[in-house]
Amino acid sequence: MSTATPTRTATMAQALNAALRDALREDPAVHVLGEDVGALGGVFRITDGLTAEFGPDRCLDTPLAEAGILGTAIGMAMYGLRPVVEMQFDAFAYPALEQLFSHVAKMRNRTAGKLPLPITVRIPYGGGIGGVEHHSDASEAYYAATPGLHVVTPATVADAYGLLRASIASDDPVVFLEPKRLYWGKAAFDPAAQVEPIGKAVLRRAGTSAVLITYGPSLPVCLDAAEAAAAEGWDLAVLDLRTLVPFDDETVCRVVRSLGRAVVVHEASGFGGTGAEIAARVTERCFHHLAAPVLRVTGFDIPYPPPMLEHHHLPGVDRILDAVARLQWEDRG
Amino acid sequence: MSTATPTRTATMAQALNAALRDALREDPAVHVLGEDVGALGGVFRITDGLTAEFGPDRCLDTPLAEAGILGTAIGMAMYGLRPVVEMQFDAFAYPALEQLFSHVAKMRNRTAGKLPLPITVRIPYGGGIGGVEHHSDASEAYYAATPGLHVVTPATVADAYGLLRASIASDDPVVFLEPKRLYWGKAAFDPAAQVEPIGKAVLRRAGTSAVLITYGPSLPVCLDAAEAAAAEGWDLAVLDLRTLVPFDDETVCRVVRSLGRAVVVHEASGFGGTGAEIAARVTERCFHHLAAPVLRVTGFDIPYPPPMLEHHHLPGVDRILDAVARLQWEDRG
Amino acid sequence: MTVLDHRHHTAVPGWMPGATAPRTDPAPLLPDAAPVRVLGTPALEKQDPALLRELYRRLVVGRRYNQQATTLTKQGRLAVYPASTGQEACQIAAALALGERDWLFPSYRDTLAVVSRGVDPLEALTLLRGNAHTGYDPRATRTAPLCTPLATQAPHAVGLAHAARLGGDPVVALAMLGDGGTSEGDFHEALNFAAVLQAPVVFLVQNNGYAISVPLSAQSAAPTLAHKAVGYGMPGRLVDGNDAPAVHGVLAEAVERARTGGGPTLVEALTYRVEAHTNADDATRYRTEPEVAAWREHDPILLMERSLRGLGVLDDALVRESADEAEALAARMRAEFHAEPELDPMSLFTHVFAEPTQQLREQAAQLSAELAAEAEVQQ
Amino acid sequence: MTVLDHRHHTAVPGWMPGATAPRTDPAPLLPDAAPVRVLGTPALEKQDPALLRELYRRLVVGRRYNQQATTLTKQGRLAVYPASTGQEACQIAAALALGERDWLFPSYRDTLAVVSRGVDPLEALTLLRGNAHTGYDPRATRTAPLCTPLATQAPHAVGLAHAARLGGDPVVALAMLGDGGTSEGDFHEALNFAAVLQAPVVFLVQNNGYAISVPLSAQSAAPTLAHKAVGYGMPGRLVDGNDAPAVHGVLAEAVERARTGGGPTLVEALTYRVEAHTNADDATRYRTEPEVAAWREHDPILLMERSLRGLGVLDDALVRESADEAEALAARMRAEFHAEPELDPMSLFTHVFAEPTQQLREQAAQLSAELAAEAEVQQ
Ligand SMILES: Cc1ncc(C[n+]2csc(CCOP(=O)(O)OP(=O)(O)O)c2C)c(N)n1
Ligand SMILES: Cc1ncc(C[n+]2csc(CCOP(=O)(O)OP(=O)(O)O)c2C)c(N)n1
Ligand SMILES: [Mg+2]
Ligand SMILES: [Mg+2]
Repeated sequence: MSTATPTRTATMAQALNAALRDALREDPAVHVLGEDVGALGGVFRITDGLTAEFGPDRCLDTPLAEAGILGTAIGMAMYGLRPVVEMQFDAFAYPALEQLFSHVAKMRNRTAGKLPLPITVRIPYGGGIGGVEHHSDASEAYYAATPGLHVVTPATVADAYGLLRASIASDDPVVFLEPKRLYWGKAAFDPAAQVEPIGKAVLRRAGTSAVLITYGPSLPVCLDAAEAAAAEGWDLAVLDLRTLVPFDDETVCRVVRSLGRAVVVHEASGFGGTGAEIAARVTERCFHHLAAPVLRVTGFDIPYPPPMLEHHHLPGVDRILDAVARLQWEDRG
Repeated sequence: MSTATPTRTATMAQALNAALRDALREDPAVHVLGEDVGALGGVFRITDGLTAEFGPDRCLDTPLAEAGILGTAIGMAMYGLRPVVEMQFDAFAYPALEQLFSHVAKMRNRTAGKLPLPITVRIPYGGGIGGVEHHSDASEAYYAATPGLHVVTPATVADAYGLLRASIASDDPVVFLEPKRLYWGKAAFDPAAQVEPIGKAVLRRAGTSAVLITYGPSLPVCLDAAEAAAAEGWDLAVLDLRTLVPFDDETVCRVVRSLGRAVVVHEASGFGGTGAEIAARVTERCFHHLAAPVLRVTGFDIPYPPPMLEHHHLPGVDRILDAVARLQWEDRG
Repeated sequence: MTVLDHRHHTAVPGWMPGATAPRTDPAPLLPDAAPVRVLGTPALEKQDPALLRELYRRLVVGRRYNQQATTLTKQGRLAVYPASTGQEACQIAAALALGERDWLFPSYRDTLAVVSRGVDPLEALTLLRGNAHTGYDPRATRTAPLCTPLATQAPHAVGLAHAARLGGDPVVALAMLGDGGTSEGDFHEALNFAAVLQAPVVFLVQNNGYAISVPLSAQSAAPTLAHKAVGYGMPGRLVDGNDAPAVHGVLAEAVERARTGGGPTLVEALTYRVEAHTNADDATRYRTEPEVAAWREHDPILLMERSLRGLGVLDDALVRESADEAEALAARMRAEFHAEPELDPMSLFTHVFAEPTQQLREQAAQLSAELAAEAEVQQ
Repeated sequence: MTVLDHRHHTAVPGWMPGATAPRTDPAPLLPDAAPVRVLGTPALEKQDPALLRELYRRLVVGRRYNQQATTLTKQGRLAVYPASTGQEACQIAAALALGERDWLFPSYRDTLAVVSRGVDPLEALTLLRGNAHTGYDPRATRTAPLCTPLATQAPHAVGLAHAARLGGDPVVALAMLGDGGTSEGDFHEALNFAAVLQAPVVFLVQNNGYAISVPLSAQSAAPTLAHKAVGYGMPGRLVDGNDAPAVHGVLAEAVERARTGGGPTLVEALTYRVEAHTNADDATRYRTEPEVAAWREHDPILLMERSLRGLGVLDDALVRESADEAEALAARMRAEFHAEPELDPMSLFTHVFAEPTQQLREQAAQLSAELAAEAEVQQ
C-alpha cells in the first residue's frame, strides 16, 4: 500500500507527503484541506501531487480563512470523516484558536464521547528559515496547555512519516507541529516499519553525564551540542520527546534519574514555555535524584526577531554548553 | 478626583468600576469598549453607569465580534487613545487571540518603539460561579507565554482598583485577568492610597513552615488552607503574585529561600500552566534552598467541568494540605 | 463523483479584461424588502391544514416548555435558561423543516428547537441544569450540541453538509444563529465556505432585535441581515419570524434548494425575545415596556390563533389537546427536575481522550482517593 | 460633540411589527456591474492633465521599483519581495488619494504604496531585507507597518479613523487588502464596525485574481467583491484596477465621502499580479502563460501610454524624465542594498516593553556576555 519503497532516502517534506498520500490511499475517510494545498502543493510542498492523484474532493483548496477551515473540518469530522488541516504558518493558525480551544479540544468531552473529532492540524512551526515577522513563531505552549489536544512534533524524517500516520489514525485531535527548518533535511526511512505510537520519547544519543531533553527543531542542535561537549569531557545523552501531550513521564524520568542532571532545550520563548512544564514535572518526580536544578535553554522572552538577528535568539550549541557547565559539577557527581 | 471616599467598603466589582470611572475622569484618552458595556453596564456590571456619565463616545457598546473589538482598539491606540477593552468571558477572548498575539503583543517591538499600544484587555476568568461550559476557562497560560504582554491579576478589592489603574496608566499592553468568583466579595479599600505598581508580589500571610504561591481566584482558598494548616501544626506563608508578567523573582525567591518549601496553587489545568513556570524558575534559582520539590496544586488536565462537578476540579483546602503534607517533612527541616 | 470540479477552471474569465460583468446577476439574490408573511394573507388558505394544526400544537407546547424551564431556574433547578419565549415559531419551524437524516446546529438559545427535533426534554436541558455538558447523543437525532461560543457552529454545519454531499448523501444542515452572531468572523467565513463549496446548508438568523443589551442598530447598518447573503453570492430571504407557517415555508424551500444542489440560503427571521436574555439578565436596563408590549401583540401563538380560527382550522378540541399536552410536559419537567441528578465525579476523566493518558489516570486516582477520604470522614 | 448618538435610540422601529421595510434602501448601495473606467473613454478628457502626468510618472517609477526589488531578492539582498508588478495603478492611486494627515494601512504587498506615501524606499524595504521589522516611523508619514497576518490591519484602520472622528480631526484611513483577505473574519468584522460607527475609512481590495495559488473562483461566489458592501450597508464600488485615473477617481471620491461624514466605502479594483506571489513562488503551477499574456496587454502603464499619447498629455520629455527618475531610484536601491546593514543584536531587547523587565535585562546580559566571548574567540 505504501508509496515509498522500503528504506529510501527522503527529506522530511517528502516523508510527510508520503504519509499523507498513504493515508489518503488507505482510508477513504481521510481528507486534506487548507490554503494552497491543491495545485501548488502547499507553500512547503507537503501536499504536492495530492489533488492530482486524489482529486479536489479529497485534497481541497479552501478559501483563505483559518477559523473557517478548522470549523469546516470539525463538521466533516462530525459526519465521520478524518480531516487533515494544513495551517500555512504557525502564526496563521491563531485565527483558528477559538475553534481549536473551544471545540476541537472539547467536543469529545462535551458530548460524553459521542462526537470524537479525529482531526489532525498540521502546523509548520519555528524559525531558522529566514522568514520575516509572523513566519517563525513557536507556539507549542498554547497547544500543550489546552486539555483535550494531543501535541506531536517529529524531529526526524522517519518520525515525520510515522508520527503523521499515527496522528491521522488517532481518534483524538492532534496538533501536529512540523519543524519548518528540518523540512529539507534528508535521511533514510522505511515507511513500512515506521508507524510510531504517539506518546513515546526516544533516546537519540546515550550519555553518562547529563541529558538534553528536547524536541522538534532543536534536536539537531542538541545532537551537535552533545558532539561538542564530548570535546569538553561531558558525555551527554539526548532525549527526543516526539510528543508533548501525552507526555512520556516514564522514559524522561528514567533517564533523568539515572543521570541526575538535565537541560531542557527548545526554541520557543522560555517564560511559560513547554520547557517550564518539563522542568517542573521532572523536578517533582525526580527531586532526590537531581544533582542540579533542571535548567532551560530557550529562545528569549521577545517577539521573534527579524531574519538577520534570529540566530542570536535561537538556542545554539554554545548556549547549551553554557547551561551544561552550570549543572553544578563541583557540588556532587 | 476619585469617586470613592477614602477607605470605604466595596465589592471587587465596585472597585473595578471605580477604577474605570476615575481613569475616564482623569484622562480623556481613556476609552472603554466591549459588548454590553453601555446601558447594561456589562454582564458583571463592571462598567455600570459609565456610558451614562461619559457618553457613548467614551464607553462604547460594540458589535459582537471580539477580534473586531480588539482590532479597533489597536487602531484607537495608534491614534493616541488609551483603550480599555472588556471581553465578556474568558473563552470569548479566543476569537481575538490573533490580534492579541500578532499585534497587541508585538506592535511596539515591530515598530522599534514608535507605535506603543497602551491597551488594557480586561478578561473575567476562572470558574467557581456555576457557569455552564465555556464560561469558566482559566487561560492565563496563553497570555503569560506571549512575549510583549503584561499579565496582571488582582485577588483583593484594593488591588482590583490599584492594579487596574496602573494597568490603564501603563504604556504597555496589559491583559488584566479578573477572577470572576471574587467579584462580589467585599472589603475596605482606599482608592487614594491604592495605585499599585505592576510587577510586585505581596506576602498576604507570613509563615515559617512553607509558602503557598498563588494569585487571583486561588488566594482566598490558600488563606483558608493556611488557616486549616495551623491546626495541623504547619505555619504557612501565602504569597500573592498579583502580576504574572513581569514576574517578581526577587520577592518570590526571597520567601522560598527563607522557607525551603513551596506549593504553587492555581485553578487552571496543571499541564503547561503558569504554575509550571513558577515551579521551574523557583527551582532554578533556589535549588539549594529547597528541602522538597516545588509542588503544584492545580485544576486537572481536563476541559472545565459542568457546574455541579466543578468543585471536584478546583483546588480546595484539602488538596492543598495534601500537597503540603508531601513536602518531605521527614527528610530535613 | 467529483463534486468540486466546477471550482477548478484555471482561468478566471469572468473578470478578465473586456469581460468584467458580474459573475452572477445580483438582482435575484436580493431579498425582498418586505418580510414573507402567511398569517392573515390569502396565502394562508393554500396551506396544508394538518401542518397548520401541527404548528399550532407545537407552539403551545413549546411556549409552556419555555415557561416551565424559566420557572425551574427560579427554583434553582436549572443553572441558567436562555428562553426562546416569543421566538417559538422559529424554533419549531426550524425543527420541522428538516428531515430525519438532516442535521440541526443550534445555538444556546435553541433548546426548544432541539426538543422539537426529538431530543428528550430532560436530556436537552442537561447543559443548563449543570450536571453534564451535552445531555443527549447528537448522532441519535442528528442534532449538534447547543453551541455557546457565538457563530462557531456555523462552519460546523458547512463542514458536515459538505462531507455528506461528497458522499452522495442527501443531507441538509441547518445552522441557527442570532442577530448578534452575524457580527462574528465565523459567521462570515461559514457563509463564504458554504457558497464556494455550494454546500447544502441553511443559515437561520433569528433577529430578535438584541444581542443581550445591544440593539440591532448598534450591531449592523445593513438594510436587512438577509442582505448579507448578496456578498456571498447566495440567496437571502426575509421572513416574519413570528409567523410560523411563513418561517416554515421559507425554511422548507431553502432546505429543498439545498438538497437538490442549489446551494446555501441565508434566512433572516424577524422576531423578538420577550423575556430577558436569560434569567440572570435585567432587560429593563436597555429596553422599554411599550416596546415589549407591542411585540406581545405580535406573539406567534396569538397570530396563529387569530388567523386559524377564522379559517376554521383551529377548534376548541385542538386548543384543549394542545394545552393538555403542554401541561403534561410541564408536569414531567417538574417531576424530573426535582429529583437530584446522579453525578459521578470520576466522569471528569472518562472522555477527555479516547483512552485516558497516564497523567489523567494519575489525576483520577488522586480524586478517587480524595473522595474515599471524604467518605470516610463522613461516616 | 457626541458623535455616536445616532446609535442610541432605544427602540428599533425599523423592523417592528408593521414596519419591516429595509432600514436603508439597498439599491443605491449596489455597485455598478461594470467597473469604472476612465482611460479610453470620453471621461478622460475631463481629467486634470497634471494629475494624469503625475500618475504616469509614478507608475513608471513604481514599476522600476518593483523590478529592482525583485532583482535584489535574486541577489540575496532582500529576504523576500512580494511584487506589486501589474498592480502599480492601485498602489499609486491609493497613496495619492490620501491627504498628508490621513493614514494608510498597507498589506505586505503594498510596499510601493508605502513608498509613494513618502516613506524612504530603503526604510520601506527593511522588513523584507530582514534586518528589522518595520524600518520606518509609522507616525512620520501616517503609514502603518506593512501587515502580514491577512486582513488584521482592517480593524486597525477602523479604530484609528473612529478615534480621529471622536476627536473632531478630519482624518481618513485607507486599508489595503487582497481578494484572498476578504475571506478572513477580520475583514467582515472591520467592515461591520466601520459601517456601524460610520467611521471615515476606505477599504481597497486589490482583486488580482489569486491568493497565492487559489483563484478567485475558489475564494468567493459573490457577483463581485464590491457586492460585499451591501451586507454592511455601505456603498461598494467596482473599478478597473489597471486604469490609474479611474482608481484614483473612485478612491478620491470615497475618501471625500468619508471625510465629510458619509461613512465607509468598499472599493474593489480588478487587477492582476503579473509576477509570482513572491520570488519564492512558482506561478506556473497554477496559472497559464496565455492568461498572464492577456493581462500584460492590459498593463497599467501601457493603458496610460496609449490613452495619454492620443490626448497629447504624454510627450517624449515626460517619458524620458520618468525613465530617468526610475533609473536613479533603481541605482540608489542597488547602491544602498549592497552595503551590509548595521545590526545591533542588543536591539532584540530594547522595544519589547517601554522598560525592559528584570527578566529581559538578565537575558540581555546573557547575550551580551555571549557576544563578548565570541568576540574574544575571534581575536
Ligand atoms: C464568542 C462569544 N462572545 C460573546 C459571548 C457572550 N454572549 C452570549 S449570548 C450573547 C448575545 C448574543 O446575541 P444574539 O446573537 O443576537 O442571540 P440572542 O441571545 O439574541 O438569541 C453574548 C454576547 C459568546 N457566547 N460567545
Ligand atoms: C492570517 C493569514 N493566513 C495566511 C497567510 C499566508 N498568506 C500570505 S499571502 C497569502 C495570499 C493572500 O492573497 P490575497 O489576499 O489575494 O493578496 P495577494 O497576495 O494576492 O496580494 C497567504 C495565504 C497570512 N499571511 N495570514
Ligand atoms: Mg439577538
Ligand atoms: Mg490576490
